[in-house]
Amino acid sequence: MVVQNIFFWVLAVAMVLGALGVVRSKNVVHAALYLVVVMAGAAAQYILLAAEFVAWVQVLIYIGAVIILFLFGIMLTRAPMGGDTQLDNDQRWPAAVVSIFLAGVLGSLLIDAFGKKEIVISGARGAKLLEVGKAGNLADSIFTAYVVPFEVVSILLLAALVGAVVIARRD
Amino acid sequence: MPKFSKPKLPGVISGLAVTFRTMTEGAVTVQYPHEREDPAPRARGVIALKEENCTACMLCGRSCPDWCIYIEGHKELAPPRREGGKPRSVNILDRFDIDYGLCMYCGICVEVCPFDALFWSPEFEYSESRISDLLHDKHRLGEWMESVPEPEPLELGAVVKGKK
Amino acid sequence: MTSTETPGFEVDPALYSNLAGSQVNVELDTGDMILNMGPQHPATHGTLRLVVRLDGERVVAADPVIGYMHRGYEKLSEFRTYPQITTLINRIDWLSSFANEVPFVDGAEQLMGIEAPPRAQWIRTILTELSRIATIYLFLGEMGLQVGALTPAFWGFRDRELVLNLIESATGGRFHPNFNRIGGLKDDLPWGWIAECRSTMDTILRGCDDFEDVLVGNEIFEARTRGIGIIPGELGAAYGVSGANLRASGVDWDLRRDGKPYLAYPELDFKVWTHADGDSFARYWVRLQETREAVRMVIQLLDGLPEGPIMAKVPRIIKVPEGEVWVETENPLGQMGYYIVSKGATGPFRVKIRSASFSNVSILPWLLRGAYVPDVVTILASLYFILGDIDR
Amino acid sequence: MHVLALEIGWGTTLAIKTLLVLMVIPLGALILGYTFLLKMMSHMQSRLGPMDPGGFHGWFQLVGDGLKFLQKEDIMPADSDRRVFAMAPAIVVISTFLIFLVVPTGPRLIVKDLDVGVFYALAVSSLSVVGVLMAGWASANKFALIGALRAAAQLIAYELPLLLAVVGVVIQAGTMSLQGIISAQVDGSIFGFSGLGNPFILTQFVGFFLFLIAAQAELTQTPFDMPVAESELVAGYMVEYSGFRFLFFFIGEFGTAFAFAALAATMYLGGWAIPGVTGGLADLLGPLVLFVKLMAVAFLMFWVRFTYPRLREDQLQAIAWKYLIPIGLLNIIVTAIIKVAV
Amino acid sequence: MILNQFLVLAAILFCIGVYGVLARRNGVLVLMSVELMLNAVNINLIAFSAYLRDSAGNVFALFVITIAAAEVGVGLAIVLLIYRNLHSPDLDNLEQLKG
Amino acid sequence: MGLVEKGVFGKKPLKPVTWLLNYSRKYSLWMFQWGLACCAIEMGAALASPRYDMMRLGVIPFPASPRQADLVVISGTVTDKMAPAIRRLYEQMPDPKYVISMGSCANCGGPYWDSYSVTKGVDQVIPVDIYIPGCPPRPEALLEAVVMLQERIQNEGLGNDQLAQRWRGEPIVVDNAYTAARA
Amino acid sequence: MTDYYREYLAVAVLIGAGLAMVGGMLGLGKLIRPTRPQPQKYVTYEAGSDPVGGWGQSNVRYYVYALLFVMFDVEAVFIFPWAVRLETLGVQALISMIVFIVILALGLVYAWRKGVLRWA
Ligand code: SF4
Ligand code: SF4
Ligand code: SF4
Repeated sequence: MVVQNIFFWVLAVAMVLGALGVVRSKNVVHAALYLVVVMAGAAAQYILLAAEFVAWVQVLIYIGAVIILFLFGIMLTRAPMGGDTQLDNDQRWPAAVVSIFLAGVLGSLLIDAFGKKEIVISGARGAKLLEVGKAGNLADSIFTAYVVPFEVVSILLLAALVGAVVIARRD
Repeated sequence: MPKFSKPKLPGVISGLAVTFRTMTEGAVTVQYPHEREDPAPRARGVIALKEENCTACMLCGRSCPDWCIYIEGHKELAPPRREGGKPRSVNILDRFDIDYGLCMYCGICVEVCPFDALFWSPEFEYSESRISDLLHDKHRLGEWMESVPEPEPLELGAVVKGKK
Repeated sequence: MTSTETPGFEVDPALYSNLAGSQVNVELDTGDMILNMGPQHPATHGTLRLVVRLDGERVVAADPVIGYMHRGYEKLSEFRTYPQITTLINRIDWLSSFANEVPFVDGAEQLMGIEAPPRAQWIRTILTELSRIATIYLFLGEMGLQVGALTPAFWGFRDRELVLNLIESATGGRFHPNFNRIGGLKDDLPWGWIAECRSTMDTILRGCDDFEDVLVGNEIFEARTRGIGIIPGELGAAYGVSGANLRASGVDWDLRRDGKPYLAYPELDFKVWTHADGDSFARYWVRLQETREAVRMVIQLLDGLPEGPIMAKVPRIIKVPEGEVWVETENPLGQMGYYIVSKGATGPFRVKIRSASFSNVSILPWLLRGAYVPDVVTILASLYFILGDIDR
Repeated sequence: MHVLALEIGWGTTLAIKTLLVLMVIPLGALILGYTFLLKMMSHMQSRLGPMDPGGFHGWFQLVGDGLKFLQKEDIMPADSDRRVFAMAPAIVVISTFLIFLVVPTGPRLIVKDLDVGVFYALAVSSLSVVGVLMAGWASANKFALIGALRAAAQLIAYELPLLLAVVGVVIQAGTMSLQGIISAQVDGSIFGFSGLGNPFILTQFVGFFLFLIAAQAELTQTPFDMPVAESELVAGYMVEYSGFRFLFFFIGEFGTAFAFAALAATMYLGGWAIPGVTGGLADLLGPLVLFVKLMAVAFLMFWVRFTYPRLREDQLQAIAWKYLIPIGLLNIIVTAIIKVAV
Repeated sequence: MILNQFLVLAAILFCIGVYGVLARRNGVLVLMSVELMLNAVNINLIAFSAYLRDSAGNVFALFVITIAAAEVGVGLAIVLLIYRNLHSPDLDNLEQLKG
Repeated sequence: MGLVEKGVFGKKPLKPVTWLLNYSRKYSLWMFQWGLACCAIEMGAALASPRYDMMRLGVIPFPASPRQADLVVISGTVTDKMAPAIRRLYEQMPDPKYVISMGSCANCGGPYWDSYSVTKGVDQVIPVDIYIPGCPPRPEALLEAVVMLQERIQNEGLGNDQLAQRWRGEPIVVDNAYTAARA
Repeated sequence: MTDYYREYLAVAVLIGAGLAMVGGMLGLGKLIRPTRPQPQKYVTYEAGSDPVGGWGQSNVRYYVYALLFVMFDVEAVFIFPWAVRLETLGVQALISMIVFIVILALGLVYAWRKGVLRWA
């Protein structure tokens, strides 16, 4: 499936550049916008992987909500127009070394772990794969296998909400 | 505590009703360039000059709050009315300009003129793209004369004076 | 005299401190932000400039910068003759021009000891009330516009046109009539004017009902205006606020009734509307009622219009004998007064103009403290000032 | 897909459909803007609205505006953030474009009938918030910033009622695909009577009104037009935009109005379907039917817009959180219970 | 498409995220970097889910997204708190809060 | 760089193109709402009063910000304190832009010709296309002025020079030929 | 499978088309429109007076709104699949979802009580 691969690589490059933008940008708001690029790219990747519903959830939650949250947060903490040099601390190089090293390790591990395993997207198995991503199936497995985590999530959200409200309001 | 004139269904509804009614009632627009309604006869649109009445006495010019009337005249000897009489001296009007760029349309000049040489015309269509053209000379002012309406009759109970 | 001296108001200085102070609480110390509203700003109808310090959406301090429309009336008046001033002062409060002429001419007449004939007085009263209607009617729509309802504004203009037609067909000027003469009027009413006036009055009344349906009755409008920009009666009076703005704060004070009698008002029976709340809604409501009241007055006046001349005997060249006089009237926007000093020349020696809006906006800094940006607009609109009336 | 009985490859079809969408959006914006914003408003104010442009009742007005904005200078304020400033309108417009992907105008007249249809539509429509914030921040203008923040806060606050309202429909139809929803309405029956199917407005009227109100807010129309409230923050987040970039916001706004009206018509009024018409005929009539229903919905929206004053920021939030969302949740639960019960 | 494309991409994103977390001092930016890492995780989950044809991966991706949202909420709230007290969103001068 | 100034490769564009472009600008005059004094109310009447309804002529009073405006009507007294703001707001409008000066005050000071605080005519600050006499001019007068302006826009030759000059915002020189002839 | 990919190819194409249109229009505009730099044309518009310094930023209130929104948005994410499959899943799913909703509603109630939804 060459077409999918083309798409993949385009997106992949875009995402990596976006990610670099996030960590290197001199301007907080720009960083947030680069993050949008990464998110959108990820969503597209999900679509390539037939995870239709999750992809749009990604768009709705991440781009539609989390980014907004970020932007609000930024504007609350004074987003200066133009550059702001105070964004990085003095441990850039160590950080860079660490992460590159990590990348190397992970990469090699993955390569020899999974070698050339294919994700089949054609024929009958492809059709089955298509089913996997459908909202319905997610519902099935959530409400059969994962009911407990589901409820736990709700509790967690509640906790987060309460906590955040308590922190954000000074009363 | 004030009370509203009529108790009513929730305002949000009645409001909608009113706007809808207005929509159905139709517009009251006068489509100006295509059709036009004439302003009231008394409207102070532009000043018209009846040149033959003007004796260049400068009264209007002097009482104009904006000093926007420019008058020049000279005396001439006119042949006497009766045979063998003395020749009279009459004032000839050389220049009578009103600067409508400056005029504040107060009407004082029209009132003070002792010889009924100035009249109000309700005309208003004389915009210009060069401000110098807003200075109307006596010919231009004379042209406005035909648009001067007759003074209207007065309302009941009014005491009709001599001068209009 | 200004309304501060009107009997019966002592000001409790505490009002300033705690009322204002209690309103401001800075939520998150994000530093203030300075916002320039005006000189060109749709909300300040005209060229008022408001420098607001905001915290979030909260006004910490507001500072009206006036003078963008200052034209130096008091100086100009010293170089003009009385008739010329009469036409100039039309343009102070340009919405109710006719009402501006009345007190001045009245003052000059008092100095000269002339009394305008009754018919003139009544016609003056009619035209004053008409200009009151024209002014307030505009407000009734404009206020809607400022809180976001487009449509009423257009209705405001629609019916106002009829009133302007009346004024024009009588005086010759839609805006600046210059109809008063010292000792009477320039001219009598044209034929058929009274009938037209009656029909117009009906239209106005219907329009008022429409406003009541669309705005006063509307829950959203109430939510936007109730409790917004409350002026306590005493404080308002202390600031010199007058007219409907003061009456909306429950102060029952109207020069047409309580002042030195002028024009035909003593013969009229009319109600002075007041409202207890003193908030924007009250101001709107009071003005709405005043419009209706004005219509009632006009009807009365039309019914009882006396016959007779409209001009008293006056010398051709008007020279006002030496003397000083203070005349004040209840204008659509509030108390308007002239202090005329004459040295016997054809023009006054000095004219001091007391215009309503100037005092009305002087309360803004106090009023706006702690308000939200959207409310700033509501408050500005509900105070209803005319720039020319502020800056002169 | 067959058009006039001749076979067209999917690629060509896609191209054609894309072009159609490209045309539909400005067109829709034009139609709504002209019919309601100019004409209907004027008449409600007992005026006439544009008459001269183009001769006949000013039909040319908005076209002219478009052409004019082409000729207007394009100003970027000196201390604006140029790239972001330039991108913002594009994002808004595109988020509008994407909605139309799933709006069906006939049994086969639809670009793509995604399985996650409604969800997708709402997801992409939520993108515009980012555009708005970008616009407001990049303008480096205080009016713009406040406007943008308000807009964002409002848009997100009212996105929830939108979602919740839709859930009711999804429960009833058992699918998120819009075609599925329509067929569910066509085949549906009210208490056994299936004469005209079951337009969900009958069973979901609560949802319908939630949707309308929320849509009104999403479109920043009165009474929810605080963000672009001219009379106080001069023009909200658009204040620094000139020329065509401004026009994009305009198109975005009215295009979205068009889209939401279409969604409402599809989900609650049965979309392109009219009882008894099927197959090719439906394909022919579909667009027309949808258009009529859509205009009806839009009329409601704009009628309210021209009548009401605008709410204040906090009141607007309060309405969303204290009334609409709880009601929406209740609506969901009730619908679900009924669905499971019967 | 082979599985590894996605896994390696995820790995790279993850490492960039790590770098961000280490190198950034502005709290908001640190949170963004964390988001990067979480996204990487999600890509992994989805990829495996596709590889094994099992919705579990998708479901967990959903859960992760949810948690991520919550985490950002609280995290930003904390940053705001810091900002409120120190008038700067930087995490380095947290020492000032000690003692 | 633009068709309107230079024409296509220095040549004038085709007639129909010119016509269409002019026609669209002619009927889409977004008017910058800016009231200064009494005249502003008459301007408001021309815009908002259903009796006149300027929108008929394609004058749209939407923009509250100069960035989207094509036309500004200086309606009323221009004080020396106001003049700089007027200049700035005019310059903040994107080209092509037009100015109508409404009322004696804006034309040349009007009733305040001898006032110490009033600018004697707005054309000392910004170039003016049409002067409307009156104090205040009737709303119809404003409509007439708009029609005049529209005719002018329709006849503008795109890509010709004196137009470019006008758009460069060079003030209109008042030629005294008329007054000279009289003296 | 290919159909599935084509659906999303359509999305991609649409985005591309959108961008193309935006770019095209602006390009066309660039051909036609004039550019006349004037001294103050690029000054930030602030109602005619000089822009005063100080960069504004929002109020924490907005942040809390956004927060609430995120939480409920997430909820919606779970509701939709549930809504699709409600029929087959039946009562058990219904109950667990109701519990879920109620728990989150508690959060809303809490925020309400804390007066987050009010100004000041
Ligand atoms: S109307 Fe008044 S200003 Fe005009 S010329 Fe006559 S006196 Fe002068
Ligand atoms: S117009 Fe009348 S007042 Fe003026 S100069 Fe002529 S005669 Fe005298
Ligand atoms: S020209 Fe007359 S009406 Fe117009 S602003 Fe000046 S004084 Fe007022």
